[in-house]
Amino acid sequence: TDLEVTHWWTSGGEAAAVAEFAKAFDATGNKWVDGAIAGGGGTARPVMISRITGGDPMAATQFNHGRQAEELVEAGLMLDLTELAEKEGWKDIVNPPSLLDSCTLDGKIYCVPVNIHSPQWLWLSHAAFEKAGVPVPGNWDEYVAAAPKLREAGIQPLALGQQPWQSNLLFGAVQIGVGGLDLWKQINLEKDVAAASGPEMAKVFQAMADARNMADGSNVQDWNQATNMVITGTAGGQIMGDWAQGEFQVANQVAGEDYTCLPGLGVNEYLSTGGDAFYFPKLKDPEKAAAQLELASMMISKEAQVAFNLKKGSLPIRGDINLSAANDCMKKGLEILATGNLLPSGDQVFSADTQTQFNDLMVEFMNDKSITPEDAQERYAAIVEAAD
Amino acid sequence: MTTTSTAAASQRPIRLFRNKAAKIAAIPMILTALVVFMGGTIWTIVFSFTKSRLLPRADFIGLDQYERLWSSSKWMIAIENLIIFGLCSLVFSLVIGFVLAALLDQKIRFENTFRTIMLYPFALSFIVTGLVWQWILNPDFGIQHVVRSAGWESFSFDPLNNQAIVIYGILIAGLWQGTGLIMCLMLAGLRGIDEDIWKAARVDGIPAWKTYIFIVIPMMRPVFVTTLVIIASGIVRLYDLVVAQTSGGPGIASEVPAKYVYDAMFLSQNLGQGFAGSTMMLLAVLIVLIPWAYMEFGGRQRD
Amino acid sequence: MTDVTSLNAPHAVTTRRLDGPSGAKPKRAISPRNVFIYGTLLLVSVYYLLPLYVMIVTSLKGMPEIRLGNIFAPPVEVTFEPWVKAWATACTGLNCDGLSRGFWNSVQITVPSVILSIAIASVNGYALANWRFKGADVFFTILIFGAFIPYQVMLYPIVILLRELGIYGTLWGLILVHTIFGMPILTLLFRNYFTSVPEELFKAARVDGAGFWGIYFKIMLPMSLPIFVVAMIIQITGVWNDFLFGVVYTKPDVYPMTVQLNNIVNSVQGVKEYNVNMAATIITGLVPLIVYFVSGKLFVRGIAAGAVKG
Amino acid sequence: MTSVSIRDLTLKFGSLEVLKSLNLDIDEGEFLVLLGPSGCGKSTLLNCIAGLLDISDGQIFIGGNNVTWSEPSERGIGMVFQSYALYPQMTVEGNLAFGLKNARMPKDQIAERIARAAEVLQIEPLLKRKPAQLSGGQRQRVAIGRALVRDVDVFLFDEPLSNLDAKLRAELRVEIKRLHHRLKNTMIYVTHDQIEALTLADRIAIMRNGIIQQLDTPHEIYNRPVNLYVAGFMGSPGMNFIEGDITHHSEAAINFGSTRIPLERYPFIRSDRPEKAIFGIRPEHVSCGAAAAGEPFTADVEIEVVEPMGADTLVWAVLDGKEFRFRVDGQSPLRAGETARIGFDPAKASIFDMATELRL
Amino acid sequence: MTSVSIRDLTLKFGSLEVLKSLNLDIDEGEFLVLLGPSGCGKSTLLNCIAGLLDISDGQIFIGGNNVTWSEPSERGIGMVFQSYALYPQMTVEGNLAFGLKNARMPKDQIAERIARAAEVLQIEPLLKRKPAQLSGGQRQRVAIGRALVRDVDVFLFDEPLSNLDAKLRAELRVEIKRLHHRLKNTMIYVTHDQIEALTLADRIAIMRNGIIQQLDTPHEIYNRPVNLYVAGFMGSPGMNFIEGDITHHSEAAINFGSTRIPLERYPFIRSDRPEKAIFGIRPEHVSCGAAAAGEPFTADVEIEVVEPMGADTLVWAVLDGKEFRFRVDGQSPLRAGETARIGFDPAKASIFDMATELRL
Ligand SMILES: Nc1ncnc2c1ncn2[C@@H]1O[C@H](COP(=O)(O)OP(=O)(O)OP(=O)(O)O)[C@@H](O)[C@H]1O
Ligand SMILES: Nc1ncnc2c1ncn2[C@@H]1O[C@H](COP(=O)(O)OP(=O)(O)OP(=O)(O)O)[C@@H](O)[C@H]1O
Ligand SMILES: [Mg+2]
Ligand SMILES: [Mg+2]
Repeated sequence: TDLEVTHWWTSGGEAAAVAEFAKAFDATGNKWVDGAIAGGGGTARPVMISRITGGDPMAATQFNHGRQAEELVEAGLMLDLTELAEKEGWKDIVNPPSLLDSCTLDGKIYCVPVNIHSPQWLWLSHAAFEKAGVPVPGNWDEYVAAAPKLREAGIQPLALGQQPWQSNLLFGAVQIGVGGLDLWKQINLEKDVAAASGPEMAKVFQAMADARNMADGSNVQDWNQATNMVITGTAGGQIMGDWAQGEFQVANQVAGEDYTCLPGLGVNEYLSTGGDAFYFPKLKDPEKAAAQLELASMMISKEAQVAFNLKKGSLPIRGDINLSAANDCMKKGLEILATGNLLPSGDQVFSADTQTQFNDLMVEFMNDKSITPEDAQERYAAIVEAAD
Repeated sequence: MTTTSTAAASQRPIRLFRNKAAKIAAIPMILTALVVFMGGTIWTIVFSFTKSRLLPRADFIGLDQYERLWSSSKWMIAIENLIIFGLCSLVFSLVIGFVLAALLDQKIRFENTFRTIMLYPFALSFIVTGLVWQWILNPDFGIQHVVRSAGWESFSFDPLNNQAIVIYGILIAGLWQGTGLIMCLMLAGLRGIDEDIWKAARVDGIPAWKTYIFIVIPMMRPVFVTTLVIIASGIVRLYDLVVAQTSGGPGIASEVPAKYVYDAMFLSQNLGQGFAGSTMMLLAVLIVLIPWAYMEFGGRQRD
Repeated sequence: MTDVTSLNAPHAVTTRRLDGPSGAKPKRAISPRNVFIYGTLLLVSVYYLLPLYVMIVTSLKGMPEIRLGNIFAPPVEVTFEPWVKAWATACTGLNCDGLSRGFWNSVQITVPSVILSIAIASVNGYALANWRFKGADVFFTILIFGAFIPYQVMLYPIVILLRELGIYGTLWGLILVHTIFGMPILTLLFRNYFTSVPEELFKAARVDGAGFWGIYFKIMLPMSLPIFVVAMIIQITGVWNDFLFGVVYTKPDVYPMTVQLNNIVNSVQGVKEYNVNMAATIITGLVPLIVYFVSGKLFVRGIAAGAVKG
Repeated sequence: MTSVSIRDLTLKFGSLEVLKSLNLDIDEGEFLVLLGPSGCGKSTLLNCIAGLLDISDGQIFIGGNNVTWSEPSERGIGMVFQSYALYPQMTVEGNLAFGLKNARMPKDQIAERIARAAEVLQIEPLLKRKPAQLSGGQRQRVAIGRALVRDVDVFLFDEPLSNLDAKLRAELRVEIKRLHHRLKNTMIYVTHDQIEALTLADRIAIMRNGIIQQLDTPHEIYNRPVNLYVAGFMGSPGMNFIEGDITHHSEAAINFGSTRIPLERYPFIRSDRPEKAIFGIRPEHVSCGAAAAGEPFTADVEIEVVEPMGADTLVWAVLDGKEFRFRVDGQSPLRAGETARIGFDPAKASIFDMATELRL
Repeated sequence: MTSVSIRDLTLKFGSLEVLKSLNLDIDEGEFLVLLGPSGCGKSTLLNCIAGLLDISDGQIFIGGNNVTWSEPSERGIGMVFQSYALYPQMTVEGNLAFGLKNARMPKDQIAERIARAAEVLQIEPLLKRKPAQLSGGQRQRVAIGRALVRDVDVFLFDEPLSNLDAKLRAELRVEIKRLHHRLKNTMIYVTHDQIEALTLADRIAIMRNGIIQQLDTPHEIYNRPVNLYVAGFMGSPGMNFIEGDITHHSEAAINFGSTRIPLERYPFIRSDRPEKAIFGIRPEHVSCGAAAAGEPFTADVEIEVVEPMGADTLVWAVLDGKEFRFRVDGQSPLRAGETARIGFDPAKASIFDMATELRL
């Protein structure tokens, strides 16, 4: 049976990863009809939502799991996977379990998590630091200290793409790295406005101001263009999620040799575990519905998880697989995963609406030097207060 | 008279059924106008008072969405940008379009060639336009780079990466695409002006520029009105160009209302907020449109 | 009284050539006026042609050359590889057949959309101009209002509408959407054009017993070539270049070319392959461009006939 | 028998009442001309008869049938428009055939009708041409032909000659007249050219502001206008009007300045005599020089302007302080600044009540 | 003294030679009318004089100065256009003042000029109105006023009356004539209406295909046309033309059918006698009925159509197989189908060589 799958994975590493899924699914005798839409979630999501509400849905679609698809589920437009999940015992194999929780509404499971993404990584280029004549930093503070040297050497200290979510991702990493776990929990989980406007948070915003200075002059749009600057050594570093790994891999670079990755900015080694999940809109054709279940089952299968995540550079959602092929960075991630230093992702704790507000605030802050850290903090606190 | 007394007066037909075919033929238009445009608009307005998130839900919360809209700095920037872009593109489109049309109207050689050159960008999509100009204005490859590598090191022209002037960078591309059509409209208008007016002005010894400003332009009012409608509708809809060129950046410096609405609806998954934004935009459109409709239909019946 | 013969024989006075200027006023090719006019036009032409030039030049260069050189420099080594890649092998997700698979989809979408929207809009314009019934102006005003509504705003209501009509996701749904959104401006054009057709012609046809459709097909249509060309150009451009509706209201197997273009342009594999992007851009824009170049003259004529009257 | 009857026809455009409760009966075979200044409602009336405008009130009968609400094509009318309104993309033949095809007439019959009309109008060689390839006069004939083939009872003409130059106009005028003699259809003809009206009409209806002022033969209208308006409207150069007082001492007379025009020869149609009246006399009814001597009234005038018009000369003069025009022969030796003796017969004059402007 | 002189003027549009080596001298204060059919180059000539077209060859003098290359505004001319070409968004006053303001004339002087022109043209009450609020005749006057205020030597009129209706045309014609009497400027007036030409002109230049056919007084042109073209062009209804053979047996005569018109009274201007000639006689030079008896030539004609035109009646008849028109009094009792006796004096006729079409 032909199943149409929409997603916005179109960069090199992403596409290679998707190809693994497709291969595996085609091997089951079905056919993966690829519906890639480039331009990120902003371009793709309206298509997905329109098609689902328009009554002509695709068979499976990517969402960041979390609250993005909540209402579609509530509206009864999504296929209930509970039966399959129980049969295959997803509860036992999915690690961390919060991933499956995000797919659960009223005790029913509606999505298949396929990977774990953690955004709090700092990627550093060995070549760049060599050129500037400073050792590769081991944490955020060293990095900030090295920035002027990088600039002198004509190297962009920090690469940052223009898209709003990248600025917010940077903020998230700085928040956990500089602010620490407690502060993070108070704000993100308890929505504590006092904490958001407190002195601890002020430090975070000071660090953001540092980052702003370091990112000054970075003109690229897309995240992987920024990553490419790190790969080619024209930028010292980038704060980006673990998916950047895929780009290094495509460029044949070796972790520890050509580049260094520092989870949690090398300060507080916590990772939040968001990720991508697939949802399966309800289809009328029973044959297709059966195939949808096959697809879901395939995605969570061991082989597919290994193949997919190796290509994508993300972590698998199963604790029970052995990623011996994983590289240095991935192993770091797996270690943290094993120690349980985990946080829920932004998509899980805040609604898309609030997330967008954060995006806007951060991108504005990162691009407009006239906004003081204090102003930004005040506005940040206001968004936290209004968050639902 | 024989006729009056004998012939049975034929019945006056029911009004609704006069010109039946015309009315039937107009049904698609009527449906579109009523169902799509009116219906869609009303639906939008109604749901702008709700708390709709991903899906429209009749969960009324009064004016909350509007309060948030107007307290959002992104919206304010979007409005500001729209005003700047709108005014500039209105003025420049009209001025450039008119000047070009006036130049082409001088009985010049190669008129066709020049006209085609100016008009062809109109055939391209905003995506393409945005892309090309993003590329040309890119400080690392484009004009700035070229000038600098030619020796002028301090030269700086990077509108797309400079918050303060990013909207003008978009304007450059917008004008590139749109002025050709305006030029065509103006040219058609100029050609419609009575030759004798020009002759009269020459006999009166009035220089050409004065003739244009004091006589010809005032005579071209209908053309300007049509042109204004076309330009204005383009301005309100400005979206693709921004997305293709800057995605609203740097920061949020080049946000525009249509993008705000789109983002609110599909990125933030906050339909209510998006609808509130749309409603404000529609309101602005009405303010532009009502005077036009009045001029079009109010003043005279048919000429 | 003048001597009659004087008209045929040269007059005594007229043979005498008086002093002063005589004959055609001397015109220098390089007068300040001409320098100004042609200078300005050439300058402006550079502005208009620059992007096209950059597109073409870039699309013929290899990536290394692009990275090093200047975007305005002509290619040192002309390569058509970017074109081939853009057309045939550029990847989107898993599909690596470039723009080619979108091309026929675009044709399939454009042709019926253009035909249907022009058919409906021309009938509307005709009904509005010649058969003014009560309330027609009201509907027309609403229609014009529709010209201002940003497409994004209507995305949702249209989804609902198409769903209720049961044509969501079909080619017909998309065609309908294009028809709806093309209607305001096209109707305006047609209405203005038909208004400028002498009313007597219409009356004569009525006396001759032609009805609504008879007049439309036999009288109005045959004399509306210029405005049809304008409408066609506008609509072909609009539909062909559309991305949003194409992607939202259809399925991957009928995605238009612009979707592939967007995918090629927005799928960054490491560095942006500007040459491929530019080639893809040109290829995508080729159809409307050709339409323009071929029928540009009629376009201006049609604009003059249809758009200018207020 | 009446061919066209109009009863209490009222037509409004919005709040503007263009035709006001208008009544008109036209006999079969009659040539009726509607004459009036621009904007008086002539075309509107014609369009109402043709069914091209929906009337606001009243009834229209054609050939005895009430056609008030019939379609234009069902009324048995043919119409010729000022701009001819030929279908530009069809050949002449196509133009002629269009109405017949619409009526689903068999092909051979259509061909026959076209052949007959073409013969009558002498446009056989033109049948394959398009309108753009025809001269003004030829177009005009085709336009008539289009009405002709349809074999209608009533022909409606809306200023069919006003787009032509003077020479052609004169020729076609005669042709239309000949056509009427031959066909004997009822014809309603709108014009604002009085020469056309006078030469063509069996009867003329003079309109003003949607009201018919006088409906009569050309001769009556020209010589015995019912009111001041009609008198002034007809005739070019226009009638001389002189305001004066009517006196009845021994005999009726009209006086102005020191001049007294005796009216005993004037055929009064009313018995009341208002004090103030307007005396009108046409320039061509005035004699000059030797011929003036024999007239019942003579006077001296000063000549202001002499307008030679080829066949005739129009003289603008002053009669006792009032402007006074008269027509003399084209070879006349009169010069501006001279004094001339003129005379006329008051029997040929028209006198109007100054208050009501009606003929006395 | 000549006011406007044109020497060997040639004008080409591309390869089309519209004016061919044209010479023309116009005296100061003269009223010259350019008359000719549409497209003969009248407007072109006027535009050349005004400097609105760049000539291809030749010279133009105005008031003794060579203005061949001067700007229109420097030539001392004022021009009135067919469409008036008033500036629609300015008031009448603005229209009049615009050219003066542009020449930086002091305000009070402008006001004075406007006041004077307004008085002459009687448009004082209209000064504050916009052109759209004026009637055709009023617009016309304003257009003249625009030329008037500039105090020019030469007025150029390009069919200034052809957009007006017949009545207004007749009135304004007289006004223009009066204006000329008062101002005594040189005026060059283009028209294709011969009545206008005859009434207004001191001299008429009849043009055809860019060549002046005859330049003479209205009287001469009307009565002694130099060629067939001029003869046919002037006069409405047009001259009757009859082809015939000239014989010289005892006395000169022209023969056609069984009719013989004696020509001994005809003032030949040439001595050669071609065999074939065209005999032309104007309809108004033909007498009918009793009056015919006294004429040197008489004949019987069959009447075909009678066109009453108010003051006169035009009769279309057949004379020995040829169409023959003549004019009778408006009250004439002639009916179609009757036979009438007509007569005329061949001295009033014009005879042309059939080959060269020149007057004999
Ligand atoms: N469609 C219309 N809407 C409103 N008023 C109209 C319309 N058509 C005509 N009129 C008005 O009706 C009046 C009569 O018009 P009509 O065309 O009948 O005049 P007419 O006598 O034919 O004039 P003309 O000699 O200029 O053709 C005019 O005042 C005109 O302005
Ligand atoms: N701009 C032009 N280009 C080419 N040919 C022209 C141009 N203007 C006029 N002509 C031609 O020159 C000839 C004379 O034109 P002109 O306007 O002088 O005629 P006219 O005597 O004024 O006619 P009308 O009485 O119709 O105004 C015509 O054959 C016309 O087609
Ligand atoms: Mg009319
Ligand atoms: Mg002319």
